[in-house]
Amino acid sequence: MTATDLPVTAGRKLPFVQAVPEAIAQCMRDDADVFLAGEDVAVYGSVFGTTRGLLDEFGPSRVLDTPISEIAIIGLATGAAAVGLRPVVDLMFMDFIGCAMDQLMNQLAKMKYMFGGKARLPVTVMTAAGAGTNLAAQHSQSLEAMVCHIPGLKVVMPSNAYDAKGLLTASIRDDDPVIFIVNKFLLGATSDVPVEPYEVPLGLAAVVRPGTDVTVVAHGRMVGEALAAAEALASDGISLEVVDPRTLQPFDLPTVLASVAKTHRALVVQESVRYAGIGAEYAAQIAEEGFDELDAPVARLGAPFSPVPFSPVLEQAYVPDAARIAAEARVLMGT
Amino acid sequence: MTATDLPVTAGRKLPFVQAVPEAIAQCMRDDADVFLAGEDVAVYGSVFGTTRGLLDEFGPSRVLDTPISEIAIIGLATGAAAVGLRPVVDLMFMDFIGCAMDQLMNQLAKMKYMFGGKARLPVTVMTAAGAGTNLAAQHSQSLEAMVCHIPGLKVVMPSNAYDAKGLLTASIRDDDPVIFIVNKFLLGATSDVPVEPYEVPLGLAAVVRPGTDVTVVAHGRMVGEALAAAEALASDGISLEVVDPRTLQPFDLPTVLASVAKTHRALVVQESVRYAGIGAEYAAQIAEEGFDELDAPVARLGAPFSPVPFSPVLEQAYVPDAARIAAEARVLMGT
Amino acid sequence: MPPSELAPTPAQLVDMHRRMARIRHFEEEAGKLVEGGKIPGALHLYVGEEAVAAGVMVHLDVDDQITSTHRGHGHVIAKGGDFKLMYAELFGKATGYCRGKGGSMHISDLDLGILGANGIVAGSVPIAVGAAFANRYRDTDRVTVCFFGDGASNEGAFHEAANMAALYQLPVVFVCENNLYGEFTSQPRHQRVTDIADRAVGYGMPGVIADGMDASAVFGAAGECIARARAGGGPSLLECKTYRFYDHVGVTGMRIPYRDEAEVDEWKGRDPIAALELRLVEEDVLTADAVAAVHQSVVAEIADAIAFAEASPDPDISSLTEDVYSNPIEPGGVR
Amino acid sequence: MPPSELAPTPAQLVDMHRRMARIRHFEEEAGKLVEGGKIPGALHLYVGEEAVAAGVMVHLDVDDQITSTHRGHGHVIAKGGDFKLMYAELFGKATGYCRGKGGSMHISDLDLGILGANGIVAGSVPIAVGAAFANRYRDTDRVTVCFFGDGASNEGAFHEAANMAALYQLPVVFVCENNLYGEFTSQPRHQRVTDIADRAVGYGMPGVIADGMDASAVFGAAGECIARARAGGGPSLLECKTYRFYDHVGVTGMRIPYRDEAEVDEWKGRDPIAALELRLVEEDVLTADAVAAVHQSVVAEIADAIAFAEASPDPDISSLTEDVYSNPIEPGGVR
Ligand SMILES: Cc1ncc(C[n+]2csc(CCOP(=O)(O)OP(=O)(O)O)c2C)c(N)n1
Ligand SMILES: Cc1ncc(C[n+]2csc(CCOP(=O)(O)OP(=O)(O)O)c2C)c(N)n1
Ligand SMILES: [Mg+2]
Ligand SMILES: [Mg+2]
Repeated sequence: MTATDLPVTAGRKLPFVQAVPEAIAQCMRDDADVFLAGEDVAVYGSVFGTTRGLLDEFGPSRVLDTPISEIAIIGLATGAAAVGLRPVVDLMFMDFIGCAMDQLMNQLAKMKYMFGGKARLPVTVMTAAGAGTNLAAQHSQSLEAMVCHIPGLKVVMPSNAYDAKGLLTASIRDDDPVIFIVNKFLLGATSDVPVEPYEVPLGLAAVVRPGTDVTVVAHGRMVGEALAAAEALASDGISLEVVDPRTLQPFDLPTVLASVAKTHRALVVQESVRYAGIGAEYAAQIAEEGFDELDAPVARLGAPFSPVPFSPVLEQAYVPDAARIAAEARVLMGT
Repeated sequence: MTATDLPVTAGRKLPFVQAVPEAIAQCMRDDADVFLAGEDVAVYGSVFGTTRGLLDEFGPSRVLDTPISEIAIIGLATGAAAVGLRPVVDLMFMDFIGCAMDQLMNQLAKMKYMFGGKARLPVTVMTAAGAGTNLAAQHSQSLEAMVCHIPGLKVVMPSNAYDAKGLLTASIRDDDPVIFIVNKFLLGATSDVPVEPYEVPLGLAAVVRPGTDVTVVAHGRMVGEALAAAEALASDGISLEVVDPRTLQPFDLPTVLASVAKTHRALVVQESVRYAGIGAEYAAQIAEEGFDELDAPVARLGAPFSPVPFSPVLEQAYVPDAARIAAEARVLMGT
Repeated sequence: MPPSELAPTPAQLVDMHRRMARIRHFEEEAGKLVEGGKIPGALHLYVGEEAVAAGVMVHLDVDDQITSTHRGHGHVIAKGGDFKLMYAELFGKATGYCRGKGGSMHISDLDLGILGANGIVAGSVPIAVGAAFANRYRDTDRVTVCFFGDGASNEGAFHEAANMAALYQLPVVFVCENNLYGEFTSQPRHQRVTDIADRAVGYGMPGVIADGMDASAVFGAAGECIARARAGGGPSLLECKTYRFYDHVGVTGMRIPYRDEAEVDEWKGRDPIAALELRLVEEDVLTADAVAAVHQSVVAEIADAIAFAEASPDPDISSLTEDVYSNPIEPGGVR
Repeated sequence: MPPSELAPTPAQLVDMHRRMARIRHFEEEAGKLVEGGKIPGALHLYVGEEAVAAGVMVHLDVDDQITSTHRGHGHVIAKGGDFKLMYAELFGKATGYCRGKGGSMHISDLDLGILGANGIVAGSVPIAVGAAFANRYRDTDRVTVCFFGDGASNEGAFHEAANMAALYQLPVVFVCENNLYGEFTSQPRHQRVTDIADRAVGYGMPGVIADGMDASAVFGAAGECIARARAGGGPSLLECKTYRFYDHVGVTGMRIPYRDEAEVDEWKGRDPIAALELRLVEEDVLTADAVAAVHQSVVAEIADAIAFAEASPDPDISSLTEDVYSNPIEPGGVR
């Protein structure tokens, strides 16, 4: 299956922030086993607005506000899934994942394996990553590398409203635990989103802009920055191909390699801290499997090795952007 | 400073498990601000034996058994350090790090930065990683990649008793939070360990076996496996150079690059899950900075993408070993 | 709460006795096998605490769930676990409950409503709350019982789960097996309270204490808590005062003294099985011969089970990476 | 515990009043600045809760420590925080308390014994225990006060820290600011208990309730708890019933209704500053003019501070990666 087989859009524009609750609502209508729980997801509709309206439609037995208890939230999902439900739970800011990390990595992710395969754990954990909103070190992190390192989890991160709805639908319907990461900077971004339910298959990257000179592998907010860089470089005759893995684990290496076979250069971009970021895995895989295709070392862009600063000027320097992507691409091209 | 400047050994053999408490004891004698806390580190001397004898020498006000409360243990260290002490705390199995992850990543690691630099947080967190002891999925993980991704922490992992004492001494004396990872499989391994206090500098890799054909970058238990592979291949005329980063973050790239400049081939070996493991970062850095030196793609070895199984036969197949390292090296050599 | 007036019928006494004898012999044999080096890894034996598992489980149906701990064999047996599959799992064999992937600390059978032993202290407490939530969500009258230790009551996971269960008034019973030690740390050295049941008031649920060496006392107290939960009356915290006769791990452990011989002897003098048998015979429920016959049949069954386990094959290496996912994804999104 | 008999002297009443007025005006102006888009990020205003900070802090010395929350300005001000450095930090300027790296949620001054505001709910509770440990370790009579909310009392971090503090009998006072909401979830919707002080019994420490709208009541209760801690009598849990006049974030928030206007009005009718001023004048402690003069001087000081902050420079980009480590390591182990 390739990106071009995806359902065509129905011409309706919808912002990311509304694509998320639409996916949840459609899954809840379809399947009485789906419920939603998290801090302020019910009455308030989430601090991000990503669950607004769901309490009204589904009522308090299926849409639950929880105490501020991240351990218990993931435990709730794990236990409920182990006896047959299909929980969707929200961890609000991804920075809070540390509070629940044991339940995520040692319980939810490992239960099936430890029990010799008997458990089925269709849990979706939603959480919001990303900097750029002046919320400082504990409310701005992109921690996808941590969860990608945990066998038993799957990890997705949409870069636009269309993928958000389709990936979330696929995540909820999937029989394994999926970490669904929203980049909070993208919440207002609008795209064509079909009204009917659809899935963006897990594990399938998208070539979001074809090009010939450099393959830029970017996810989340960095996809938009990569597209902007591509636009900027186009006038200089440098053509970027932008590939969005969409599912961060497992990684769709074949799609990326096909691109590299064309461009012979790769730049991996991530918003998170570069050191030991998921981009290192992508770069390593590309180099391992695409070595003979590469005319230059795989380049990586990411945040410097520091917490996320509060000051807007520092934060802007912290997050990779189109200009830095373009500059790296130029270096790769030797221009 | 290079590896050869390190203090010479005094000819005394000491097992790893005794090198650890010797380092702690010497630091505690030197500095009244050093204390030790953790689950069963006092009366029992740790389930691994790595704190045995310390209660007797230093008494219960400096060597404390804690409740089973990993969050509180890291909080204890962070708060005590912030007001001037130099805590050493033990998290027992590294698998339990998920319980304390918020305190580690959002508090201890970020406090200095968030406060604009004022805090000094000389905390050492000891923990035991590694498979091979038939303890299954929740007592066998090597999770160094997770902590290496967190700015504000430093991460070390000795591969032998000499480095254990020297790195732990350096960690305790260092003014930043250091995660000191013991591989439990190595606890019985003996090496020459000087009686007097000494430091193995943080951030300095060691070339543990010189060679000419392939640079093997390995840490923890994998160093011994790499040395065994080197021994096995030597008779076939394949010469491995084994480099042990010792400090996993920051990574001593210059030492590794110097080796690759000689061998033109690199194999990165880790015991942990390969996907998004720290080896991906090392491989990516080597490829970025050493691209022109490389005759082959940087290869990586690690555990497959599954939890650690209990069954001894499965566990043995899970953990990379000398045979697999030798086989990979042969592939790199094209033989 | 006043002591329960609920008393077991003669048939229930016999039932409990049989469960307790099954646990005792299973554990004694397992202890021999691990000391003899025939079972790999670590075993946490339940000997001495049998009255708790039996007194609780006699109230449960196969559709009710339990969650358990690292000291889980007794719970699994009392809930109906199969000796053959249990021993095979302890041996790490392909025929074991977890296909050899779990071992002692993860021995489990979802079909019997056993949501795991658990290697993470208190790790299963939030999971129990999730299962209870699912039972209520589906409008069943199933009850979930969560076993955990005195040491576990100091974990944040316990706190969050207890609060959530009380808030949602879920059908769960928290059974704290207070055996006076968390590993090697006595209760007064890990918490300041004497009665863990006192914590219940902080969550707004009943707190009950039972003599965990007396199957009838556990029967009564557990029966009331379980009936209340089944009737929609919400969760309870039941503390059973008990004692483990052997070391924290294995039979004799490392022989580092951390508890008084006199204390051990005193508690051994309160052997719950001997006490129950005295009563069974005194009250003419069973003859001494009938009691002996119970033991004989269990011993015979165990010999068979061990033979089965020993004769069973090791798992095939190909199973190493199976059971990680229900819906594995091939690279490129293809299933 | 019976209500405290400790009463403030007239001078202490005046002192508390001044602290409360300083908080109120600081917050009102900060609220305007954030609503006007002049302060980036999120502010959690303390207006309405001033009596708690003032009633506690009047007992503390600069050498005593506090830990605080996301709603931390009031604590910092009452502990002696400098308006200029505070506003500068809220603006993200180089002259701010955290060099612009922290912002509202991390505003802090270790020199004043302020171990951070904290963006992680309950994240600072274990840190307070660590500070208290250090104070006792060094044989000082310093006390640490830990502020946290009703919502935070459901976090595992609170539980572990409270248990550890009680076990070690540390000089710490846990002050729960129960403002009846955790974000948008009312207390009865996040926990089943009415009095959070009831949780104290589960840790073996005194639990005390005070009217958080009455500075004298807080003074009395806090004074006793702090004196007990200072005298070696161990920790206490002090619950102050209070209310925030504005939204969870900012002044008016998103205007999604989650609390009754009537409820808000009722609590505003109990304004702690108005109540204290009534008493000050009635008891002839201050004239109405003297009260007005307090406000005038604070207002003037604030205008200056805001001018200072606005005129201050943004941080230099070069500071982005400073302050991560006390002992930064260059690659290759060189410092
Ligand atoms: C999170 C975590 N911390 C520490 C341990 C190590 N550990 C295993 S059992 C145990 C003691 C548990 O005590 P308790 O809950 O009283 O149960 P008991 O062993 O007495 O049955 C500890 C500390 C663990 N397995 N998980
Ligand atoms: C671990 C964590 N979970 C969730 C949040 C999001 N959050 C910020 S403030 C808040 C409410 C805190 O309530 P409470 O402790 O009562 O303090 P209050 O805001 O009422 O002062 C929440 C849920 C967070 N910052 N940290
Ligand atoms: Mg115990
Ligand atoms: Mg509150």
